Amino acid sequence: MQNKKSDTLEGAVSQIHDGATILIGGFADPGTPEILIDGLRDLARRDLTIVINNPGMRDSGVARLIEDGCVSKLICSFQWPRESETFMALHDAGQIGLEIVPQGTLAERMRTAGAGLGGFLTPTAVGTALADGKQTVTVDGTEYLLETPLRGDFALIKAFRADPRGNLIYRRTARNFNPIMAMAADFTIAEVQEDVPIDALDPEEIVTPGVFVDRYHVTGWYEIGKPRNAGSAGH
Amino acid sequence: MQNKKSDTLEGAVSQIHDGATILIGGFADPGTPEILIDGLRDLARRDLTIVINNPGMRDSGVARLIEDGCVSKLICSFQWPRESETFMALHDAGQIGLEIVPQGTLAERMRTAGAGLGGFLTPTAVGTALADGKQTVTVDGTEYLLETPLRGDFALIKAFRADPRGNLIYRRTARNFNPIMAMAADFTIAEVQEDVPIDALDPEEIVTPGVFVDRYHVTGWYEIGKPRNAGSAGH
Amino acid sequence: MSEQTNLLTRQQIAARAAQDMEDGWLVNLGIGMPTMIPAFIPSGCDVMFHSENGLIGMGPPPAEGEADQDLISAGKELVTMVSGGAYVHHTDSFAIARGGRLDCAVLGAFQVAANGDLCNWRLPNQTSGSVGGAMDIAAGSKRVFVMMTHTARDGAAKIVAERTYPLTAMKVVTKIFTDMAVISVTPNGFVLDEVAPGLTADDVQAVTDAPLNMDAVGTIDVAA
Amino acid sequence: MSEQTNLLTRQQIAARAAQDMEDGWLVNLGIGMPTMIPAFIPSGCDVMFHSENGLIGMGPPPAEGEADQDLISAGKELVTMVSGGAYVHHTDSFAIARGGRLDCAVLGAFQVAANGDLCNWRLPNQTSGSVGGAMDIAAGSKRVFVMMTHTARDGAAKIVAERTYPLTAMKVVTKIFTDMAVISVTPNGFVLDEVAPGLTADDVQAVTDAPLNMDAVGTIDVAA
Repeated sequence: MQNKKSDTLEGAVSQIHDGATILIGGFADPGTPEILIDGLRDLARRDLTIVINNPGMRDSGVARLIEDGCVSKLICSFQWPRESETFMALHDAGQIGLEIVPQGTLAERMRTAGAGLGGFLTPTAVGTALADGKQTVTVDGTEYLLETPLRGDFALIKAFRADPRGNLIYRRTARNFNPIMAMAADFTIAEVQEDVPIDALDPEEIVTPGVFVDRYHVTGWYEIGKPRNAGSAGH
Repeated sequence: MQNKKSDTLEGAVSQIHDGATILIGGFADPGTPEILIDGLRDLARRDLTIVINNPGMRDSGVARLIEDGCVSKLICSFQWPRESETFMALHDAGQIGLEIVPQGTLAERMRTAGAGLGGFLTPTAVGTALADGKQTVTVDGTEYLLETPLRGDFALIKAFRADPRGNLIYRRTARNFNPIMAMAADFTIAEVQEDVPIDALDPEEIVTPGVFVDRYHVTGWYEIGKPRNAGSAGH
Repeated sequence: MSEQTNLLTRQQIAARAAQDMEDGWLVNLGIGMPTMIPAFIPSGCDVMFHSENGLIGMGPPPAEGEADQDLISAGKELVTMVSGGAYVHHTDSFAIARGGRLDCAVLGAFQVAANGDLCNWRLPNQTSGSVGGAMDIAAGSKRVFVMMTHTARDGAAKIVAERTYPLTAMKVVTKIFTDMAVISVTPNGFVLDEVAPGLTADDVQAVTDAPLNMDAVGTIDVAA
Repeated sequence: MSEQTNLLTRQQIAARAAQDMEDGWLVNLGIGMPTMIPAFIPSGCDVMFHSENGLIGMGPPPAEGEADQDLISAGKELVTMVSGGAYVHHTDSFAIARGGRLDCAVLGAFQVAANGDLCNWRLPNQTSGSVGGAMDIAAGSKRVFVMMTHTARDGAAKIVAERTYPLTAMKVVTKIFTDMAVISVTPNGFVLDEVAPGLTADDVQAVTDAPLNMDAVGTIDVAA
């Protein structure tokens, strides 16, 4: 059996390259793979496109990634958190791109990529500023926007437990975008609180089958928003 | 709390009306709600549109529904089982309509309805006879078919366990179309092997949240393909 | 206009909106004032709350020492789950919202127009706003209730004949609960259903930039 | 053409196709001959089998008395699940198939054309056929292998320059395993990789209705 477990944080993320599009899981803090983001920061890649619902949470490494100048474009639904002065300054200076996507559309665009579909029609955002430049299609008298797939070169996700095949389960509202992003990337890297032996996960309970997971790194439990000293991130 | 449990089979299905579109779960035998189909047969409704992946399994009540003359149209992916002489005779006589849909497209069309979307673009069936009359859309140089939502007035599904809120879990490959059809119907009726008290299902394990289930009927375990004597079906 | 003291408190608005929640409903609550509604749902009225981040059956904040950092609301506050709840991922959560399974969404607003247009995601003078799940939820919910102060801080009307703010969703708002009134949005425009105790229909009309039908105006029950 | 006895048995075709399954692959097997492949995967080569009806990690038929009526293959036969498998619902199962997560699908065919067109769902003289999941799987899999007899029962060629049968999926077949040969489908048409022991390249060309590139023809290893 392939070994999807990476003992080091560096080994988990090292394939990420300059210019990559990276899907990062989480809704606010729960489910955000902060340790993997630490590892990504250590790589100091440039020109990254980051897809994340809430990019600017005060304590999140994504804010630090932006400060480090690693990010050339953000795709998100909540882009304007009060704390995100760095992002705002870069954006106002034209140094970082921004694509605002309604949250349900954001999730569905990634699922569409994962499901091998070419697009979908949604009633969300019809007639709004976020419909500008988008094709509309009328079906049975209702107007819809045609939305296109959103695929990642990589996904960084967070889960509760993994087995050696990379089958994953999540905890509570930390599930959120993670199973969808796992489907939607060419290479999916999970940080997990614990790993368990093969057959320890009930196949009926598995939320993300291992076919969607390329690598995982075990982090143990950590308190969200507290300083960490994990793996090579060392801060 | 609303009581979604129906103690009688008749009570579970009685709202189904002539002319209804009914999604019926199952892939081959597992997950096919044979007891509910028995109940539907007893209603002797007419002009039904039945959406089911494998409609003609020898031992299934759907074959009997067709023989009874209840069905005016079938939507399915496997319509041509060897045993289905009645269907073939009716079809050849122009007395029953048939829409063949690739299996993945069939599932996705129902999910699209359940998700409130207006359609999706799929590479499946491009250039084939099943693309006839369908709009094609080219995205990033790839040609796709535009497929539309498929919604049911009712869904008849089968699950393993239900709690009082109608939260459902399934067994093995009996899961198949059932969670999708539950999402895609105006009124979803589940037959379940067992019901359990509230909180007996782990919220992390629930596959179909009760918001998608309007009524359930407890059948106990039964052997697929064996004569049943369940509820009012009495055969 | 009557005395400022005749305006309802935030609690009173929430209590009034709670009266319109029906047994068996699944309801999504926007950030801010709407999150005060659950405390006013009478026991015996079974309303389940949906949170866009994949939580069906959102319960009250956790008791001291029982918080779980992985269990939060869409407003990013620590919450609990009620009996019979379930967790789903984000696309299933929005399938619920967009697919018409929400009996009601209660949202805040900057502007509501007479045709039901909802504006709540961006101010006109901002270059950008945080849209979150508002557009999906507003577009997909069976009913959209708005809960807000009747006027903006500068006194400008928020209930208007035609919107001037950036749109969130077209023709979706069905009812408005403010600190002055309860107003229904109908095919014929706004209908003033109830006014706060101590206020008159004319008081409400005076700070509303669209005609209100005043044929049958009651008084908001604040005793509940 | 050589003696009929030089044709490979179904088992031998399956054994040869199994040699092309790579460690770590996720593979979907069509109904019929392809389902014989798992028995020939060497231990130590970790191949997971996907069944369209929501089963990831399909295992062999159950031992006597251990069958579960809720655990079947796409071919409707009782099966088992291997360690580390998972169940998914139908849209997730087809998301896997359509979304490019299948490293390979092994399907039967009526016709394969030199451009990779696959015809396997309906005969030309039928008014209808059972399409099942064939179109989705063929369109979405990273590689499509065809496993079939080299010719139809009436001797007609199934490997052809251009298809005449109803299409299942355009330009998808990458390799063909028959009772006579192993043939790759390339941008320049068919390449004859291997012939069955006792057959010549010309034997194979004689019953193939499209030119075969014969620059480097080996012999199928049937000892494995």
